[in-house]
Amino acid sequence: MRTAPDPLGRPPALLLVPAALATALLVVPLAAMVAAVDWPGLPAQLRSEPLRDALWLSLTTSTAAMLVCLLLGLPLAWLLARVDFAGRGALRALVTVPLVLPPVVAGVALRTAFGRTGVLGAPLEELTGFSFPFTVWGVVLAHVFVSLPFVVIAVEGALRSANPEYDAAAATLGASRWTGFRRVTVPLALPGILAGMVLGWARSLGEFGATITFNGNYPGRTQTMPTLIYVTRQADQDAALALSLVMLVVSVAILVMLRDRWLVTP
Amino acid sequence: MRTAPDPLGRPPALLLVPAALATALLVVPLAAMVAAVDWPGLPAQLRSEPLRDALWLSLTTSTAAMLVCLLLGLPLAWLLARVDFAGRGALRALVTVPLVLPPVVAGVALRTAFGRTGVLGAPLEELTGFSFPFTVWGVVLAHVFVSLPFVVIAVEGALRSANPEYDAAAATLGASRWTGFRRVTVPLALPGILAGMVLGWARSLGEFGATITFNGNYPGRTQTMPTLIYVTRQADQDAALALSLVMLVVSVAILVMLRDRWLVTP
Amino acid sequence: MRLTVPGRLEAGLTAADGDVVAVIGPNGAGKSTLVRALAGLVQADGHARLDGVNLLRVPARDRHVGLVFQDQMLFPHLTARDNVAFGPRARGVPRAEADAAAVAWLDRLGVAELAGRRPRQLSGGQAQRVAIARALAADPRLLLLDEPMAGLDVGVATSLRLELSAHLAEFTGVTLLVTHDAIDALTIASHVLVVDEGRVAQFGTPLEVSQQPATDHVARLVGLNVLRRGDLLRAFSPTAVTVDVQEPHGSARNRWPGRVAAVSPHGGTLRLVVRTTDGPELIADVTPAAATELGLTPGRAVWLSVKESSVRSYAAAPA
Amino acid sequence: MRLTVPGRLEAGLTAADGDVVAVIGPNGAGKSTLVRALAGLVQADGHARLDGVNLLRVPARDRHVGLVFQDQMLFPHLTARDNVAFGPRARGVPRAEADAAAVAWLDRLGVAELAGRRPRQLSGGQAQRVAIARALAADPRLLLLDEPMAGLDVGVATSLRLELSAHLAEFTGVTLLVTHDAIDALTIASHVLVVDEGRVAQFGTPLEVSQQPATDHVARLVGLNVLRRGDLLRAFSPTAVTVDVQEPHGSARNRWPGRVAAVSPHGGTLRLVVRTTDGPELIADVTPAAATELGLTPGRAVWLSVKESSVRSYAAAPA
Repeated sequence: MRTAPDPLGRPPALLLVPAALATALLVVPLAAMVAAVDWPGLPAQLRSEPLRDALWLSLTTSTAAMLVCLLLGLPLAWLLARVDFAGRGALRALVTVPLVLPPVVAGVALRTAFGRTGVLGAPLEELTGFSFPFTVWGVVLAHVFVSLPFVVIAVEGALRSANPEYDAAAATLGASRWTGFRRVTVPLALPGILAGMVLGWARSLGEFGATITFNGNYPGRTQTMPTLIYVTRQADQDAALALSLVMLVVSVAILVMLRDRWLVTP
Repeated sequence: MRTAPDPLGRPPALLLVPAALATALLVVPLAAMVAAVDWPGLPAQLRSEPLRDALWLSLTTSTAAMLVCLLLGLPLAWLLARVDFAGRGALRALVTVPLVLPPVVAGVALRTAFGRTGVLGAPLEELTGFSFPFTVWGVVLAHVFVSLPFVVIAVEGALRSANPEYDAAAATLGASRWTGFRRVTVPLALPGILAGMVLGWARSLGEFGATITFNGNYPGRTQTMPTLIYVTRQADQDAALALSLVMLVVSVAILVMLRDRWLVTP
Repeated sequence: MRLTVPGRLEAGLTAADGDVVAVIGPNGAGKSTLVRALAGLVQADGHARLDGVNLLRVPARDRHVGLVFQDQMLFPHLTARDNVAFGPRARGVPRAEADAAAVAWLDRLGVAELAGRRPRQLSGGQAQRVAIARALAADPRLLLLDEPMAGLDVGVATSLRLELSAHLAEFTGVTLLVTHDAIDALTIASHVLVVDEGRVAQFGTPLEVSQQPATDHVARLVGLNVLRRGDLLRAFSPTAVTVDVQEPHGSARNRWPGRVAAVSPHGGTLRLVVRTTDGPELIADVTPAAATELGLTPGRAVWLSVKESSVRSYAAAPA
Repeated sequence: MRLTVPGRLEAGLTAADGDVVAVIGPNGAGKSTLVRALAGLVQADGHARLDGVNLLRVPARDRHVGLVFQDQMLFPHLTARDNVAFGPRARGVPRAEADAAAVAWLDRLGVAELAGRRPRQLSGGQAQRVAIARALAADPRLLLLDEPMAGLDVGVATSLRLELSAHLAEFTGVTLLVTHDAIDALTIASHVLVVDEGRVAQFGTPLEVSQQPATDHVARLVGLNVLRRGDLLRAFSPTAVTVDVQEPHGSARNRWPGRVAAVSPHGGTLRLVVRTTDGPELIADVTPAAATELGLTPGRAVWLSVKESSVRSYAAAPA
C-alpha cells in the first residue's frame, strides 16, 4: 500500500512547494553546521578541559533535575489527571505559566525568590549559610523550574490517555488510591511517563536563558554546554562548532529514544 | 458532582505532599517576582525608550515569524498528517530535531548557514548585498527556525485529530486534494491550527539563545525583550523586573487564549 | 434498596440472597448508572442496604461489591492470574495465598490453563471468564454484571450464558445482571427489573414481565404488541393479528389502517412491521402464502385487526 | 465486475442499471472493503466496469461514485445545504446553482426545512437523509450505502427504509447496499450478495438466498437451520424440529442429542437454541405448553429430530 498511488489523488504543488521550503529551512542550517565542523581538529577539541567540564556539568545537573521533576511532577500530574477538585483548572493554569514564560524571565523570577536577597534565599542563607545562585544547585534549580511544567503536562497527558476505568476496577476490587496508583495507574502510563522524563531531560540540557540569568557563567560550577557555546562562539568558532556537534548528537539520540511516540506513523 | 467526595477515596498524602511542593516551586518564584516589582516606579520604567523599542521589536518579529511558520508549516504538517509516502517517518524526525536542539546550537547552525561567510549567506550577500545576521530579518529567521517545529508538530496533531474520513468523503464528492484541504481539512482543524500559531508566537517571543547567538544585541535592531532583560538584570534590577512583569503578563494572556485546549478539564 | 442519582436515575428494588435480578431497558435508560452507583463509581443519594449496611455511605473500595465491566477492564499489564489475585492482594492477602486462590478461581471458570496469559492474548469469551473470576475472587456480597455477553460471538455468548447461570446459582449473594438481551433476562434471572428513562418501569418475575410487559421496549424484546388504553395495557401476540387489504367487516373491534413498513422471515412465517396511521407500530405474523396472495410488500396499505378475545388486558404497572 | 484487495477481499458480481444489490455477511467479512474499494478509498486490483470505464483505474474524485458512510461523515462545519452543495461546487457548478440543486435534493428527501442546520443539530435519521441527498446530488452512476440504517432507532430506521426503497427505485444507476439486517436485504434489494471471509459465498435474488442460504450466517439471519452434508446443503425450519427428552424411536432419520443452551420467546412460541453433542448449534421452536411439560430449561439434555420430508437439499453454491 505504501508505494501505491494515493487514492485521494496527488498532493498539489501549492502545498508541496511550501512544505519543501519548510523542510529546507530546518535541514540546511544543521547540514551546514555539520559540514563546517573542523573534523581533523575535532578529537583535540573534544579532549579540551572546558568542554569536558561543561559536558559533565550539563549531564549531571540535567539528570538530577529530571529525577526531581519525576518525584514532584508525577504526583502533580496524577492530581491533575485523576482527582476531581475545585480549582483544578486554575492549578493547571499556574503550572503551565512557566511553559510559555521566556526562560530569561524565569531566571529573574528565581533570582527574586532564591537570590541572596530573595524572599526565600535571604532566610535560607541566614539559617544554613547556603544559597542557590552561582552554584551547581542553582543550575539544578533553574533546570527544574523550566522543565517541570513540560514533565507535568507530558505525564498528565500519558495518565489521561490511560483509561480511568482501570482505576475504578482496582477500587471495586478493594484497592486504596495509593495501591491503584502504584499497581495500575503508573504501570499503564509508564511509556508516556518515561517519554515525559526524556523530554524534561532534553529541555534541561538545552536550557540557557534561565541558567545564565540565575547563575551566571562560572567554568566548572555553572558553565553548562549551552553557556560555553555562547561564550566561545565569537572567540573560537571551531570550538563552538565542536561543542554544537556534541549537542546535536545528543539531540538526535534523544529523538531516537522518543521515536516510538513521535516518529512512527500511526 | 464537583464538591462531592471522590468515589475512589481520598488522595493519599504520599502523592499530595510532592504535588504541593511542585506547585509551590512553580508558583513562589513568580509571586516573589511580582511582589518585588517597584510598583510606584513602574509607569516610568514602562515609558523608557529601550523597553518600548525592545517590546515593539519583539512583537513585530514574533508576529512575522508566526506568519512565515503558518505559510510554510501548515503545508508541511498536512503532508505529514495526510499523505502516505516513503520516508515520512524520516521527514518527521528531521523536522523535530530543532525541537530538542538547544537554542544556542540553533544560533550556531544559523550562523554557519546564513552568516556573512555561511554556505548560503556568502552567495546571498554577494548577489544582493543583504545579509541576515545582526538585522531585524535575522531575528525573524532565528524565530522561525526555533518556532517552526513547534508549529508543525502542533498543527500535525490538530490535523490528525480531525477524522481523515472527511477528506475521503470530499474526494468521493469530486473534490481535488486542494479543494478538500481548503474547504474541509483546514476548517475542521482550525482551532488546533490557531493554537499551534499562538504556541509558535509565544515561543518566538521568549526566544533568547538562538537570537542572541545569531544576531547579537543591538538596541532597536536585534535587542528583543529577553535580550534586554538579560542585559539589564545586573545593572538595573528594577528595569529588569518591570520588563519581566510585561513578559509575564503576555505569557498569562497567551495561556488565557489557549485555555480551551489546556486548562479545561475534559 | 432505593437510590437516586440526580438527573439520571431513580430506582427502588428488593432482593434476597441468591436472587439474580436482570436489569433490562433501552439504551440510556439508566441501567449502567444503577450498576455504577451501587459499585460506588457514581455518587448516589438514598440507601442501598446490604447485610444491614448502607452501601451508599461506604467508599467503593470497602463495599465488597464485585463489578464485571462491559469491556472486562482486565489490567492489560498483568497476567490473568495476577488480575484475579489483585483483589485478595489489595485486601492484604499474602502473595502466595492470593495466587493460589486466583488459580482456583480460574479453574472454576474453566480457564486455569490461561493463568499465565495477558489479557491481549485472550479471546473475548476467555477474557470475560477471567473478569468474572476476578470479581468473584474479591469475595463480593453483591455481584454486578454489566452486559457480560455484549460483544461476544453468538456461540461464545451461549456457552458463557450456560456457565454463568450455573455459577450464579452457586453464588450466595445478590446478583444484578444488566443485559439488552431478553434471553439473558428470561433464562438466568429470578427477577427482572425494567428500567426506562431513569425510572423503574416494572419489577417482577421473568414470566410476569414477558407476559404482561409494561413498556414498548420489553414488548418488542419478547415479541408482543402492547397498546395503552387509559390505565390499562393491552398485549396481544403478532400471530393473533389478521391482515386485510380492505377494511374488514368482521367482528373484530380492534382495527387499524396502516402501511407495511418491513417484511422479514420469522421462523416459518413472515413478520410484518406495520406503521399504523394513528401512530403505534404493530407487528403481525402471516403465512408466506397469504403474503404472496395479498401482495404484502413494504409500502402496501393494509388493515390490521385483532379479536378482543386474543387481547390480554392488565393494569399498567406504577412507575 | 471482479476486484481483489490483496489479503482482504476477492469478489465478482454483475449488476444492471437500476439493480439494488444488498451486501450481507458477518462482521469483518469484507463488506466495507468492497464498498471502499469501489469508491476508490482503498486500492484494489482487477476491474470494475461501469458504462464501459474501468473504475479501478480512475482516482476517487473522478469516479462519480456516491458513498453514504455508516456514520454519515457530514462536514460538521457546513450547513445541511452546504453539505449537499459540496459535490456540485467541487465539480465547478456556480454557487447559486449548486445551492438551488442542494435545496431541491433536501426537499426530495423530505428535509428541506433543515437546510440551514449544522450536522450536530440533526437527529440520526435527519443526518442520514442529508447524507443520502449529498451522495445523490453529486450525480453518481454507482451509489454505495454502507449500513445506512445502523445506529438509528428502530422506528426511524423503518421509515427511512421505506423512503430509501422509494428513492432507490427511482435511481437509474446501480446501488450497492451494505447491511447486517435481513430486512433490508430482503425488502429493498433486487439481488443479494453474501460475503464471507473475503469471498463471495452466494449471489442471487432475495428469495433464492433466503430459501437456500449457503452460509450459517445467512441461515441465522433468515431463521433457518442449515447443515452441510458433502456438497449438499440441507435447510429446515425450526418449526419442523421435534424435541424429545429421550432418544426418539420414530421414523425421523435426522436426529441429534444435545443440550438446551437458551430459551427465548419468539412470537407465540418458544425458541430453543440447542448445542448438539456433535457440533452444530440448532434452533427449534416449541409451544410453551410443550416446553413446560418437557421441562425445557437451559442445560436440559434433549434429542432433536427432523423428518427427511421437511428438509430442503440443494447444492452448496461455489464460492
